[in-house]
Amino acid sequence: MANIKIDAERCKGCCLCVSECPRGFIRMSEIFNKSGNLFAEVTDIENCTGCALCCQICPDMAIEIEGKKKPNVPVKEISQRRTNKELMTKFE
Amino acid sequence: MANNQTRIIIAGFGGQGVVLAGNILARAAVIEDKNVTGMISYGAEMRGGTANATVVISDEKIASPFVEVPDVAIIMNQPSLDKFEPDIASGGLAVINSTMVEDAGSRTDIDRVSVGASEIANSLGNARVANVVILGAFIKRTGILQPRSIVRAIDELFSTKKPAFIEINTNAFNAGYEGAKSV
Amino acid sequence: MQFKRPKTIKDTQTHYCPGCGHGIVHRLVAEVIDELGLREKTIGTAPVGCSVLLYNYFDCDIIECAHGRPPAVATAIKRCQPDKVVFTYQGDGDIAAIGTAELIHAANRGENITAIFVNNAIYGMTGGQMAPTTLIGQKTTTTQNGRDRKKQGPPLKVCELLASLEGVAYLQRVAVSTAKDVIIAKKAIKKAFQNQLDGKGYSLVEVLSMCPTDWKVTPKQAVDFVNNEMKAAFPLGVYKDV
Amino acid sequence: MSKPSKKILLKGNEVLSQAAINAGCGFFAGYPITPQNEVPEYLSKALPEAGGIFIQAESEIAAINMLFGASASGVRCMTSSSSPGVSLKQEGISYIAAAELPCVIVNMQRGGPGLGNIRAAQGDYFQSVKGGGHGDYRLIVLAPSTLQEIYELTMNAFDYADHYRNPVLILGDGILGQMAEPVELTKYRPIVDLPEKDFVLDGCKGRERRVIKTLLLQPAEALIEFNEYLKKKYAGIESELKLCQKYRCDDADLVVAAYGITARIAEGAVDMARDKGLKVGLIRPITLWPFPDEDFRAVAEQAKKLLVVEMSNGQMIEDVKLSIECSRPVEFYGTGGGWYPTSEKIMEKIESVYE
Repeated sequence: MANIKIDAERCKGCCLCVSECPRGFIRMSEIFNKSGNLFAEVTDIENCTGCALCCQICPDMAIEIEGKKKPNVPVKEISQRRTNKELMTKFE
Repeated sequence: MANNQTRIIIAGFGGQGVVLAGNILARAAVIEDKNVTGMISYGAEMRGGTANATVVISDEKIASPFVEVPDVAIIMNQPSLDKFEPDIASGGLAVINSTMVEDAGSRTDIDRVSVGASEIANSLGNARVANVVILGAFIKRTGILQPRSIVRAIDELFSTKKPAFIEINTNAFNAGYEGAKSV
Repeated sequence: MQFKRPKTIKDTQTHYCPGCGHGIVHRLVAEVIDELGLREKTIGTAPVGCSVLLYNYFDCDIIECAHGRPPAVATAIKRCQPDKVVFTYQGDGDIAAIGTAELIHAANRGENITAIFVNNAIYGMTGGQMAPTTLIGQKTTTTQNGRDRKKQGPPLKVCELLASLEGVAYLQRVAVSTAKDVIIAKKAIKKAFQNQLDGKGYSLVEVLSMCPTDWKVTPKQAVDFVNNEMKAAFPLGVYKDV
Repeated sequence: MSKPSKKILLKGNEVLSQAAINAGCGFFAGYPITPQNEVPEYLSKALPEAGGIFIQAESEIAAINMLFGASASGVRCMTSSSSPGVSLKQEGISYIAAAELPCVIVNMQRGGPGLGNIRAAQGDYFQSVKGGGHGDYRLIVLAPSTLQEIYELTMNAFDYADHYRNPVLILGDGILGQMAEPVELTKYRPIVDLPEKDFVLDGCKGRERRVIKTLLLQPAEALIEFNEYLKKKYAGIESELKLCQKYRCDDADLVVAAYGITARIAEGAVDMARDKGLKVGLIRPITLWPFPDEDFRAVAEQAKKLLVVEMSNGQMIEDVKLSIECSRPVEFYGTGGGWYPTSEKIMEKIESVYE
């Protein structure tokens, strides 16, 4: 697992991280932050590999990673279990 | 509302349609041949942040288009209420979107009317018509313009570019008109 | 793996719209400044346009310039203080319309500065008018039926234009529409700063970026527009490296 | 309900654009700047539809130089900008004034100096009426205060430009540009004699060649003579074209002087003062150059004092003092930096200076 943190108050809800996450572990909140935006949340911190692609694309510098540990489940298995595509269709 | 003049401020988040709401009100006033001025606060930021529109409606000539002390504040969210409640004229009115406002304020010398504008808009199938829902509550309470003028203004605004929006906005207005509650 | 906000970026939320690419480019420039240890010797120039406020976010010396004039201002600063690092940060209107003269002449003189050019094919701050880099057929508030090659000409290609100038040391066009592109963009920006340290001359990185608000699309659609339309009109790659 | 209104709701910038089209403007060039963007946006669509030409220039400098060419081609033409952009145009304006080419320039003023802000201001009065660019030239400067007046004065501006062969500046501000108000779009009718454009460069087929130039090196007296001529021309305009409006001035002890949006706010203050029994009036210059000095002198004969109100630190006040030759005390109330005065604040000032 990676020690990933999304700053809900910095997030403006653009969703770019949602489509960038290769494992589909990011979704948008159902409540608003103080600025009136839905914000990004990590659904499966345990299995986040810390690839930081979400950090790369985030225009608001709202995502940070502070080191990582080994994931509980092998990466290969995670990607087979849930795909980004499946999760995206849920949003559309 | 001295000198037959009503000074209105409409405030909310950018994207909540405060400018459109002001536009509808101003057009309805023109339909009734009243004098009217409309202004939006314009800024560098395009989306997000807070936005407000001011409309002055009068039977007589309007000197200043500015609204320092509104007779009516149409409030779409909590930060806007916090910001504008202190400015409302004594004996004035706050029209409140109760979905987005938890604390309706502390002034005892103003009237309040509330409507669950965002909730009603959602139930109508488009969260973005909350601005027109709240106009319904405003017109119901004040009667400063006739409902049919608002409906005609909606028609004028959308008929050329987005005719599909006429129906939902008209429904939104009616729902707000019916759903207004005194607080 | 660690990923932290760079030190050269202040801890404040930007005023940019959701999904705007400026925030990403700001971060990359700040990361490079951090990694090369330049924060205390850097002077940045702010343009006119959405990024006019960049001094609110960069924690280094910044001078705000008149519209289109950053290359001229940067030229003077660098000439007066050759041991400092000077970068310009300009949008498409600033660099490729009102400031074309300043751009071309600073580049042609081979000023030893680093230029970051954010190309989002539109005027953002004034509300979505045609930019010199607006694509053929792209609708803006001043090209309401789409840009017409016969009336407004084709989009102006800054890297291709500058490639023929002898004073130019390095030109690369990158994008920030996917994480992979962002990683490449970072390398290009780093090289553009390293060139200045090595005294190589004028280095410019053009960054294809998103403007969901004025393109009137969602952030996701904006990313698709960069990937599908902009990259076709403005091919990515190195245009000059001497 | 009363019969349907003939008026339609438009923003000031849109009213101005439509007026230009109705007056036969055939060419517009401009560069985006807030708060006048609705002008190029409106004209980019509506002007070509009306048979005109719209160009988004690469800079203000380019835009004003495009007008130089359009006007030399005999086309009614306009450019629009806001304070920092108008500063950039000054070089071109000087050339156009020197070439005696008609054109209309719009300045929807914003806060300054420098990049300032995008709120409304009246800090460009000096720039507008005292020159701005280099050399001894004058602009006719019109200052509307309602949207209906923007409509009418914009159409008139093209007439004055053609009649006097001189650039005309419409001096508005961010509020007038951005606010919406009902306007009746009346039909365009020329208000002055429009001479034949015998300066147009359209190829010298069947006539002597024409040259438009502003460099006058030889003979040595050429520029002196030209400046003598300009002096007479400007004196002629001054004798003919001074527009002014007075409100409740007849018995006024205190007369408020203001132009543009500020005059309209001041009118509210004058009414408040009258309600309290204070004899207060308003004088509003509509042409800022030529400045309606006789009207000011007439008002000063009656009034004990004048109060100038501006959205600046005090610019028009100098012309007011000059006009009345300092025969009365002139007080000042101003709001600089892109902030507007309220009727209430002006009323406070009236009460503090009223005798």
